Amino acid sequence: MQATQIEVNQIRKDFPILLRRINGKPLVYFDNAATTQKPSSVITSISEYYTTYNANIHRAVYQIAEEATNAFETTRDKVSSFINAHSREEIIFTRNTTESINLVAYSWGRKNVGRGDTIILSELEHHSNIVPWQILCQERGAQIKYLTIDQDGNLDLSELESCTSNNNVKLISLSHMSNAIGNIIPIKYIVKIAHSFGIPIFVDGAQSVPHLKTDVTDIDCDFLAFSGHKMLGPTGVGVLYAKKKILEEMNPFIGGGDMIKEVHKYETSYNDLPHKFEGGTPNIADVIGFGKALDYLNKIGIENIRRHEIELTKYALEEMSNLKNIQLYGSPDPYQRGGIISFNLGDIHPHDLATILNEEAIAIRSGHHCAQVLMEKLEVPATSRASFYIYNTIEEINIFINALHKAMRLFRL
Amino acid sequence: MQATQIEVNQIRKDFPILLRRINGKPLVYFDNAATTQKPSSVITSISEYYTTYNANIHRAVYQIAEEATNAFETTRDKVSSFINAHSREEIIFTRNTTESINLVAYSWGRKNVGRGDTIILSELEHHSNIVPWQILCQERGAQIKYLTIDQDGNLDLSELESCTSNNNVKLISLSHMSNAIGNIIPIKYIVKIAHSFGIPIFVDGAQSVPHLKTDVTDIDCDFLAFSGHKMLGPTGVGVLYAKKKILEEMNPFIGGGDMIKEVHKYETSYNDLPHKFEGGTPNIADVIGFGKALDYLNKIGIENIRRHEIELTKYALEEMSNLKNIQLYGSPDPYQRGGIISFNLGDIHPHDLATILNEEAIAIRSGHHCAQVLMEKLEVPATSRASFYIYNTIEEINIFINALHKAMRLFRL
Amino acid sequence: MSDDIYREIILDHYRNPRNKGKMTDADVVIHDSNPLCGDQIDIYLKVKDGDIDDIKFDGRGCAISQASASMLTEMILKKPLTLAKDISKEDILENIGLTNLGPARIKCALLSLKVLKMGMVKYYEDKEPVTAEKLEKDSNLY
Amino acid sequence: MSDDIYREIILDHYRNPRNKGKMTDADVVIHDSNPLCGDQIDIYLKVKDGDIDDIKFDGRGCAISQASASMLTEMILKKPLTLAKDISKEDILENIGLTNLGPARIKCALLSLKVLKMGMVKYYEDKEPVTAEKLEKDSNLY
Ligand SMILES: Cc1ncc(COP(=O)(O)O)c(C=O)c1O
Ligand SMILES: Cc1ncc(COP(=O)(O)O)c(C=O)c1O
Repeated sequence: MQATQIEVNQIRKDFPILLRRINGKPLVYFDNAATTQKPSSVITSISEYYTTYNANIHRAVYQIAEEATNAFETTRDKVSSFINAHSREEIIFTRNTTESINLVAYSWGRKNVGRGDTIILSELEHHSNIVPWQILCQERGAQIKYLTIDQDGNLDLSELESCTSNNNVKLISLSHMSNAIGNIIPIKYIVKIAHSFGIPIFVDGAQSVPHLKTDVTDIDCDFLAFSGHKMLGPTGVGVLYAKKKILEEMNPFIGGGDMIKEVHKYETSYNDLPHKFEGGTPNIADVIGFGKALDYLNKIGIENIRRHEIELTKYALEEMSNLKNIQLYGSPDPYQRGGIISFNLGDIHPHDLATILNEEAIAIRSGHHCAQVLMEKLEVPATSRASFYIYNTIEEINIFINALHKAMRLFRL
Repeated sequence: MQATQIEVNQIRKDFPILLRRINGKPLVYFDNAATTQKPSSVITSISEYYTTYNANIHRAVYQIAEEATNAFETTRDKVSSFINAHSREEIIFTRNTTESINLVAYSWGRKNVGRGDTIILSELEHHSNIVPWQILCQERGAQIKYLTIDQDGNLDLSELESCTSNNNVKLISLSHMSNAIGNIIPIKYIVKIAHSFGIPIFVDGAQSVPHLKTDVTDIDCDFLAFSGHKMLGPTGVGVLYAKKKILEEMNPFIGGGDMIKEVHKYETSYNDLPHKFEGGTPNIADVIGFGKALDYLNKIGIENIRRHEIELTKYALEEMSNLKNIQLYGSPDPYQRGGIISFNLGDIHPHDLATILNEEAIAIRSGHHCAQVLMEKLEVPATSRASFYIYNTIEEINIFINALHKAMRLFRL
Repeated sequence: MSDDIYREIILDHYRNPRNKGKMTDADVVIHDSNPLCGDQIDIYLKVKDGDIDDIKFDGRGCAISQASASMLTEMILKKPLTLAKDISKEDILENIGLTNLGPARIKCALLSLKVLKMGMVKYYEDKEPVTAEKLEKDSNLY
Repeated sequence: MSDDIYREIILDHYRNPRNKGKMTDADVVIHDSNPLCGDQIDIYLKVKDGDIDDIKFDGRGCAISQASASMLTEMILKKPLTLAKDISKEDILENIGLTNLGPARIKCALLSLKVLKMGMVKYYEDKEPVTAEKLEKDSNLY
């Protein structure tokens, strides 16, 4: 056993929901790509906030408001160092990845994308990284171009240069890790190419930031979005990172309290970064809770998390590939993907499979995973998806494999 | 004692933060217009969610996801009946009042407001009900007109007809209760006038919904926005109510997962109401918590809350008006205002007053209260503001009055 | 419980759906999908003297949605189109023998009924204005 | 503690601010406000041979921000403009005798220093490009 290895049994004790039983059996939670479970430290920090220092932040001088402001802003520092941003001013709190992408589509997009321009996405994208750009392009008479993928779900990088060398390309927006099939794209390489043509790049990090070391200074992306709830944090907190220079040039998005410097009847000056993009009372308690999630991840170490997930994924892929009638999607190489396994089992529809697995207390996701463009490409209406995190174990994968056998029996496969 | 009277001492036991001590003295929380404290039932419901059934909603078939979906959607039903909407489809969850207003400014505004058009606001508005319209008007070449107020902060209703009869008026957006000075406007009357000219009306209910019975069917407003955190709920949850017909005609705002029906590479169809306006993973835990806040308010009874606040306000206004050098803002009639008292004491700047009060463990707000247009009108840079809710008492007001005396001594007034 | 759900008859309708396919000369074609899970159903209707002379469904989805659509077509074929509005959720669930589905899976079972009801409304709105006799206002319509 | 904060000297500078008012022939005028509380400060500077020949401040705000601005003007008048960059937060807090302010009130105390530093930068940028001699790169600039 390596010194750095994850002590899963120790970790499991920090997640009270793992004591939950469904149909008398302990919950096996394999839907981590949708949202993760939360450690006690996160849950407690929220109660603690409400029971001892709940107050609206930024504009009050009394003590509990200062405590709240301080705790809230401390999370910003933690986020900034978690992704190695240059400055805390580059960290904007939103509700989720989706809002982060929309913020940029509205504020940056309306200013920089016009008739005839192109935005480049890929066939791997989540709906949240498609629809905002469709709306923008429709409004502006611009168009979307999709980088295509091969059989294994890998991006066809040969297209990249010819696509990006086009003068009209205004932005490339790509998911670092596919939430539907787990493939990881070579983001640093893509950023380099994009920048060589002067094109900014938006990274949808909803799946990558929770599972892969993400260093925005190293990657040099222009924008990065991710969701706290997918990395042990509470629901209701997202992050938008963007380079300071870009944020400074962007118009505000949500107008209202806290994002202004001075409001007059007919004109208004805006607050400094990052507040300019945070109008209205923020989700104070959950941002504070998200800070505790980052503490927890730092304690475990993101590289250790990655190593643990590769181990689980390797084992699961091996075991699953022995099943008759199984169709596995995505890269066969566990190092080229996250802990996300998408599959179909004979003609069992994923919803039916999920129902059968639920009786064994196994929570997997079934459906299009908000990636209908990818489903069209794979020529399936839906897949089943099991996705892992730090508290999952080899034993749980065994339970899962057994349940797949049961499903095959029920469907006479 | 009336049967319906509020049992404050009983209620106080439900709010754990009231056990907090500052400088050895029990917290007197008088900043309820900024955000309210939370009862144990709300705080517990959040922990309970994370410890027993945390899961992403709407798209999964396993049990905890169904439990989460069910709890989340139950809050929508509760909100719908709390404000007496026609249907649950008219209830959109946002982050806060600010986002609700921006949603309408973007989605409805971009479609319906053009060059030369007018939006009517009043001098009482919160920045969140000014800035989104300024941004819209700037983009569209439209303009804002402000209804003016008199000495006591009451709207000059004589202007209303002449303003609204103008053909170019596309929307009237008014705060039902001023957060800065507490004045309540005759919203039903205004809606009637507006509708007689065919103009839709947006009600900023951030202050009114927590404190006054609000019946959208009776008021007949077209839009209503409010924030859960100002009515015992967690931070991170806002509501937009709008008439179904209007919502149906509006374009989506935040594009992404959950708000779509089908996504294809180049075109997308949107989900049914209310989901069309809720892109991305929502703030699940806090929406569930907000449902518990509504249960709590319903148990107490909003009319009883109002009665209690009038009693406190009456007493506080009487005691305060005895102070030498005091300047009180807003209506002198406690029935014409909410439990919000804005004032200045001699030449003591509000921030200095708040600092002095903080030493007595009293939390009041000082500043412009996100209402700089109103401050300009009142010709003060800032005021001090004490605002009450169900757990506040006459004894706390006495402590507050004593602290005001201490401040006067310190400032040699 | 899943032994309960995935009985022989469901699997039979899933694997050998009745009245499945497209229709080129339909009087009404209606499409809908379940945005939450991606199930899709098209229903094609041929109407003669107010009766459903022919019905086909096409689509994709889970065993429950497909079997339920298949059974629904059998149930309604050659019956008056307006009968659609009288079919309740409970009728469907009983017909397919699934009365204890969770809320998410219930939507699968009911998608075809929803589409059929939309088809009925569309047919009458296309042909002639909806009249009280033809189509009483029914809160159960969707 | 508030006895500590609102000492006679603070109240005196608050009620009788030194160098308060406008200046019509200033070389630099700088305005800033504290968005969190609405305090506003304008600083007017008259510069001669690199020295602050005259300084005025105008604005509104709490006793702390106003007294601190008043004291700052006394501190810097007739001194080299570049001295502004060497004044630290701690210098200000010590000068006004308030070393234990909470984070919100610290901003009040430091607003005038921030404006003065902005004024220095603006002066040199307007007059001539910033050179290493005149204005060493200083991380403490704001
Ligand atoms: C009248 C009014 N409108 C809007 C708002 C903004 O509310 P939020 O900060 O929750 O978006 C407030 C809260 O301060 C308010 O009092
Ligand atoms: C790759 C990717 N992008 C975007 C999203 C949207 O995240 P959220 O729902 O938190 O906005 C997700 C989550 O499902 C995702 O996996």
